[in-house]
Amino acid sequence: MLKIDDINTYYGNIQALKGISLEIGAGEIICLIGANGAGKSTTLMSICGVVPPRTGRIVFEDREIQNLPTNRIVELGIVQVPEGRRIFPYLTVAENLDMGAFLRKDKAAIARDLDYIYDLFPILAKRRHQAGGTLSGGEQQMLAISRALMARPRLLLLDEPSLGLAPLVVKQIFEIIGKINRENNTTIFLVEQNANLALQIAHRGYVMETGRITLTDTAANLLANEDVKKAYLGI
Amino acid sequence: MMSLVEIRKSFLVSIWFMFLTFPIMVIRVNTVENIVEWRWNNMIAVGVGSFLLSFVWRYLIRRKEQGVRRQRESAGPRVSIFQRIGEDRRIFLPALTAAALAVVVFPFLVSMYQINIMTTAFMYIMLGLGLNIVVGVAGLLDLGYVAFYAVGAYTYALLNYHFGLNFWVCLPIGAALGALFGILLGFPVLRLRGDYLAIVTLGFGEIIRLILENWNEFSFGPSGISNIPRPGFFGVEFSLLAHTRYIYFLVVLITIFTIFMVNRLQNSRIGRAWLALREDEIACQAMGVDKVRTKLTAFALGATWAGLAGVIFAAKTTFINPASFTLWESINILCIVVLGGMGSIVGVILGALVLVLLPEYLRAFAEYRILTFGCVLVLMMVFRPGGIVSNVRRTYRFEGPDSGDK
Amino acid sequence: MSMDFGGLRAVDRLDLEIQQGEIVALIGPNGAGKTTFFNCITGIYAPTEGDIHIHPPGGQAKRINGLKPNRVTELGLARTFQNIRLFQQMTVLENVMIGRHCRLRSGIPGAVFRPQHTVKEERQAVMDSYRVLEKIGLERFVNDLAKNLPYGAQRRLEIARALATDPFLLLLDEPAAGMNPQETHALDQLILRLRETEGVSILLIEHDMKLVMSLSDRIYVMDYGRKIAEGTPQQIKNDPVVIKAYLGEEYVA
Amino acid sequence: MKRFVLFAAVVALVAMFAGTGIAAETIKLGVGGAHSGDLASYGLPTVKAAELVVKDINAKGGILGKQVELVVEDDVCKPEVATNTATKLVDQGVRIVLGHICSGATKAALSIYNKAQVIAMSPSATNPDLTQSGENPYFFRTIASDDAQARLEVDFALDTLKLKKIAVLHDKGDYGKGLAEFAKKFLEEDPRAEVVLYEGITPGAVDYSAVVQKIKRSGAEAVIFGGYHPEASKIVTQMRKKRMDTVFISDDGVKDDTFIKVAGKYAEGVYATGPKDVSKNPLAIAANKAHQDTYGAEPGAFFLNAYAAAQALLNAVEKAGGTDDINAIVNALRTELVDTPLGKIHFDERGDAIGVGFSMYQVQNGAYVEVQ
Amino acid sequence: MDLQYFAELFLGGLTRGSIYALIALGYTMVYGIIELINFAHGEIYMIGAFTGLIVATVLTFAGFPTLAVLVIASVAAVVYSSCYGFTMEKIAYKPLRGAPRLSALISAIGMSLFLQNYVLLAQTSDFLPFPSLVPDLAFWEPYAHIISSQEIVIITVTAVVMVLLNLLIKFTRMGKAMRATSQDREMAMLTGVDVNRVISMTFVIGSATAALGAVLIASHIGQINFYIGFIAGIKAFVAAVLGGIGSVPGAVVGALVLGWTESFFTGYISSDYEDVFAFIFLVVILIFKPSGILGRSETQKV
Repeated sequence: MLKIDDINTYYGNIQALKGISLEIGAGEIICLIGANGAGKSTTLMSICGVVPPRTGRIVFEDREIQNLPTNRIVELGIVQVPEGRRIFPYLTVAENLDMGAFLRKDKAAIARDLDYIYDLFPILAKRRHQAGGTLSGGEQQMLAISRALMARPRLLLLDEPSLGLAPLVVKQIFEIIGKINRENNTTIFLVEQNANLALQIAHRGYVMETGRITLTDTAANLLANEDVKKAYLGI
Repeated sequence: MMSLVEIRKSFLVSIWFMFLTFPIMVIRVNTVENIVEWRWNNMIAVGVGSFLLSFVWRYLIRRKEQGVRRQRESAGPRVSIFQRIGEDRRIFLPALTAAALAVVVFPFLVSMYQINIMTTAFMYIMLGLGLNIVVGVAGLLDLGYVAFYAVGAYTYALLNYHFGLNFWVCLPIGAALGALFGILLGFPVLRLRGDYLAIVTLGFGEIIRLILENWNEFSFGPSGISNIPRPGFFGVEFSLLAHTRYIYFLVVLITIFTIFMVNRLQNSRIGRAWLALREDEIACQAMGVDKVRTKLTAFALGATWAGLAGVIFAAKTTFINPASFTLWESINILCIVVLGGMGSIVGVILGALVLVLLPEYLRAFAEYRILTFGCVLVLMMVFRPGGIVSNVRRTYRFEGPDSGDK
Repeated sequence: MSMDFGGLRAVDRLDLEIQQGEIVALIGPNGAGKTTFFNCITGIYAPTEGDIHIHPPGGQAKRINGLKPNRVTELGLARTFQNIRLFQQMTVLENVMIGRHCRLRSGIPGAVFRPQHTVKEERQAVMDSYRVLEKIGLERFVNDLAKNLPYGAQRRLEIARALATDPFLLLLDEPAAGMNPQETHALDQLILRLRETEGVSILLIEHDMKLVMSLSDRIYVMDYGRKIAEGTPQQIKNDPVVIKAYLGEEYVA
Repeated sequence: MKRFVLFAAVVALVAMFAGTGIAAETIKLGVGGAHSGDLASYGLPTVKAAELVVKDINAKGGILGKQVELVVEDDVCKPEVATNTATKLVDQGVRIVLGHICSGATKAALSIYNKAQVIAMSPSATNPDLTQSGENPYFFRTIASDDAQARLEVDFALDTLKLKKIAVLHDKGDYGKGLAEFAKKFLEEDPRAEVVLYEGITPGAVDYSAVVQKIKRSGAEAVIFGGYHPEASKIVTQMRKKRMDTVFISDDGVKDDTFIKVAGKYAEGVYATGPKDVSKNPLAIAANKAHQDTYGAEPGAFFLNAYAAAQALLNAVEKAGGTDDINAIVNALRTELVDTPLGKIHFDERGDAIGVGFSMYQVQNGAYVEVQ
Repeated sequence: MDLQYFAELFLGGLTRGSIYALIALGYTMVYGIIELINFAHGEIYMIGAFTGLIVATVLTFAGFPTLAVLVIASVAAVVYSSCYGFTMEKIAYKPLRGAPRLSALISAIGMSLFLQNYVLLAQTSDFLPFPSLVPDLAFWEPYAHIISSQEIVIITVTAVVMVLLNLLIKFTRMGKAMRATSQDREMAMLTGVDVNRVISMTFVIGSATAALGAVLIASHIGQINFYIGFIAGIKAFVAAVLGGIGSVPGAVVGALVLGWTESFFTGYISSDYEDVFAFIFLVVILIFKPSGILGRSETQKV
């Protein structure tokens, strides 16, 4: 579905991505793990065109997208939930969800999706008129995921959905990620610090170190890999 | 590179600008005498000009992007030429000697007018360095800096007028009053950040100017104060030329003093606190830095130099009125700091020289001067937003646990 | 040392006490008011009600609410931030020297004239800062800009900077956030070592339960601004209220 | 590298301009004033006047066999620039200067001229201090000072119009406020008059309704305004729109055709002082015609004053036998009558022209007409 | 208490405030979206006035009826100012998106100087009379001294523009995109907003309001020159900050408060220190409410 071919991306004064190549098949949950600063978030930002790669190709369903502006990429169905949730703090919950559906025209379908979201996260329905900035961290993460879902993503990019959340909430979030993948057949590309949890729901995983992909395998194999265990699983 | 696409692009740009400038460039109306004048040749000029310039513009933008890339690809950060000069003593000392020699010999080689211009430039170096403390180092955007300049100038003018105090007595008083006003301004704006600070300082500058303009009994209002004596030298009577030279050297000395002071302040405990305050106010406070005191010191010290420069200004022009202390003057000084390179002493010096000398020598194009100046500001910021000398702050280098020296 | 505190919407009547040399953890769901609580202690916000008292070792007991952050720091409380707040454009050494700032005295005349004692003080400050960096294990970065440090090192630099203020109580706000297991483990060791060698008490907010459980002498649990539990790690792990509000079932062991 | 190029360019420029002008066998007439910027429209007519006079004289063989050379320098009406301008003129060997235009800039420039013993003659600087302070022995002007204008305005209001309650307004500027201060002083000295309002307005403001309401409430029968026409037309328009028929008396800064054009029908009946009408003077007619012929437009502000000043200066140089003896020139200016577009003039001890004065004009049917 | 006098000052302040508001709206919108003090906004206003004047004069010469002149001149002013705003953003601000805020400010100052002198050189430095486009209606006669038809038009237009802008921002797609962009530009991009277009549109809308204001105000005042933008711009900026920069209703409230402050201060005390008082008032407000009257109080997250 998405094929990244040898991209190099520069961030500030540093080359953040050094020849990254990876592939995501339709319906998969792919997990990208690695230390902080390894370039995981940059990879996502490069896919979305926020920090476009300087060289290399990104192909999404037979289409080169590395030179497209972000809004065109989103239109194609690649939607990201960025690190730190990035809720619009002064928009209400409903308006935030609305922003998720910014590029969609079909009002009826949007309304249906909204009902689905409120079904998935009843707490958001309860807070629908509250400003996004006043939600708790866990609620914000739910809202961020919901906002992305409102765009009807074909490929959902999730950046550190567990960051700074209480263990209980982390568990809920991961359950829902699995559910989204199963129920809507949404392809998910997951970047996680919490490698243990991430690999448990993912099909395949990539390991990243200082801007390079160093390892790729099925999730189960990665969970069993001694190096990975030592470096990322803390076992 | 002159592909068809490029030409088409430029052609469209040219059409766009011809459309854009059509009413203002082509038609001239005079509603007093009811004349309408059509100047079609201007349209052609705009069209051709923008067609050509759009190539240059695109080329420069491309080069800027590539330049960044080149810099990134080359190993390690690029060391600026000024930094190299500053660090290598073999270059630094001769360069400094040469500069010093030039400064000393200068007034004996050129005309009085040239000396005067140079004196003005040095005064702006002082002002720039002062404002640099506030804006460049402490990161407080001050748009009312000229108020302190006015305080200094009026201090000398009024003290001299009423009490006959001479220049040398007034110089420290002007500086002290500048500092005092800096603190006065500092107090109410402590809580404000960024643009709110900018508008309040702008207001402060205007308040001072308007008071000077309106309070006749105090400041003689808009007609100003004339016949302010030039600085004396143990009662020696000077010719005009000698006096001009004398003031020049005076200003040079005070400027060197300023550079010395500012340099030492920047590389001290206080300077460090200013930098930290600029980076992160809250973290700074949490680390035990007294925000109030640190900010006030920045305002006060910045204002001190303005006060000092103000006294010299009054003594140099011998006539002052509120019209010399408008917002544009503040903006001018701010431009020196930003154009030169915020936080860099060398940058400010170069910024002042460029901004004072360039318009002076651009007199040939008199009426296009400010137009050009505006252009330069925009282009400079677009293509080199860090200023002439960017990013050369000297950091404290730790050489090893035994030396503990820089 | 005792703290008594309350009245704020975000933090409601929270009593918390830290003994000399103790490591105490404060846990709870996001938005429970933990960071707000930190901000109140360190003077960034003023609590509307209640008292915060400190009793520094060998000093007088003092009520510190409403004091400015820098005064609080001078009295011996230092903190780190949840979202790293280093001085990005300054070097590692300079960052730590800012921490030393409140222990130095030289003023404008000192800066300008550089008399003997100022030079000595500066030299001492550099040395002290370097020693702190050695303790935290950051000495090899000494001349690097803070922004160029790896993430884990930035977290540790925050601690180094706080430590440079000579605190008797160190408040750490999610020090392990974003660290990998190895780094977290090193942090664990570091915090314990700091307690041993520096004799500081530590109050930390953390989500990493492994770290919290292994480090803390006592744990406070907050939810919706209230304290819902307090006790040793063992007690907390088995407290049904905490499990329901925060930990989730899998920690029941 | 780029920066070095820039720096080198600056150095080269410095070097290029460093050479001082070496006095040739000409008589140099300096012209200082605002020649660019927003006040250029006051300064440029002076340059043109000087050009015409010099062309005329040079065509007749110059003075004492020497050609006259113009040295024009811009001061944008800023004191701090004016000192530089003045030094530049002095540097180039100029001993007589036509200028400057604004009072502030003139004062600043005089500090240089006094010391360098250079004669300056302004066509437009009206600040009384310039001549009355007695500190500027080499300063002259071909325009009457502000106090004369204020005197005329006050006398006109009290004697001719027989008004009692008067509001005095000004634009807080050098010129306007100075004038208003004198008007106020004169009114207060006169038992017949009462100053019911004295106020400075903010120039450039978008609206003056509050001040206008205040005038109305003060019950003033007349407003004496010191300032320029943009503000005057706004105030007059707003007054008339508020259906107030208060008499409006103003100054030379308002006696401008733009004022009538802007205020339109509301300008009718407004009084303004201006230089004595010289439209019958054959020399004035000739000068205006020369301007029209050479530049293809009507002359601007202070053109005739500048024309007269240039003539007076050059005449004095001729009578003094050159520019070497400054006191001889001063003496000649004081004693020798010159025939100029302003009439036959010479100068008093303080430097004010004798025979130059103001008259009162009124807007009638869309034009200024001299009253009396 | 002289009630009529008070009423007159009140209405005077209202007119003045409305004038400030029309310019402040553009300031505040641009600031809200890219946090840039668009120093050149006043110049856009000035260019609007000049375009209006030029077009109106040419049309009058060509013998168009007054109403047509009014409409065409206003439209031309709005269109041209918008184009200038659009172009200015592309040249002077867009390349500076990632640069320090101060650089953008200096660039704006440079732009302001450039545009001022561009008009000065291409046109004139003198004041030019501006035709009165709104007739001084006679049927107001008994009340005409209190408020003129022109003033009523200005106040009405301001009110209408503010309401329209508010509706635009609250309910339209573009408005939503604007709000999202102002809160988190990168996130807005990630939801599919074309941020460049949104920023351009903001400049266009802000410039259009300024131009509309320019035509009305110039016709009210009766004259323009190249420098009017600077003074008006500063006042509008003060108004925008006073009301809470970034907020549309805030700009109007701030402008009205400023207008009334000046009017009443002049009326009851003295216009000598009118501006001094206005600035002191601003300082006092900001000290007690550092983000302006209707501004969001931005507590920094620690």
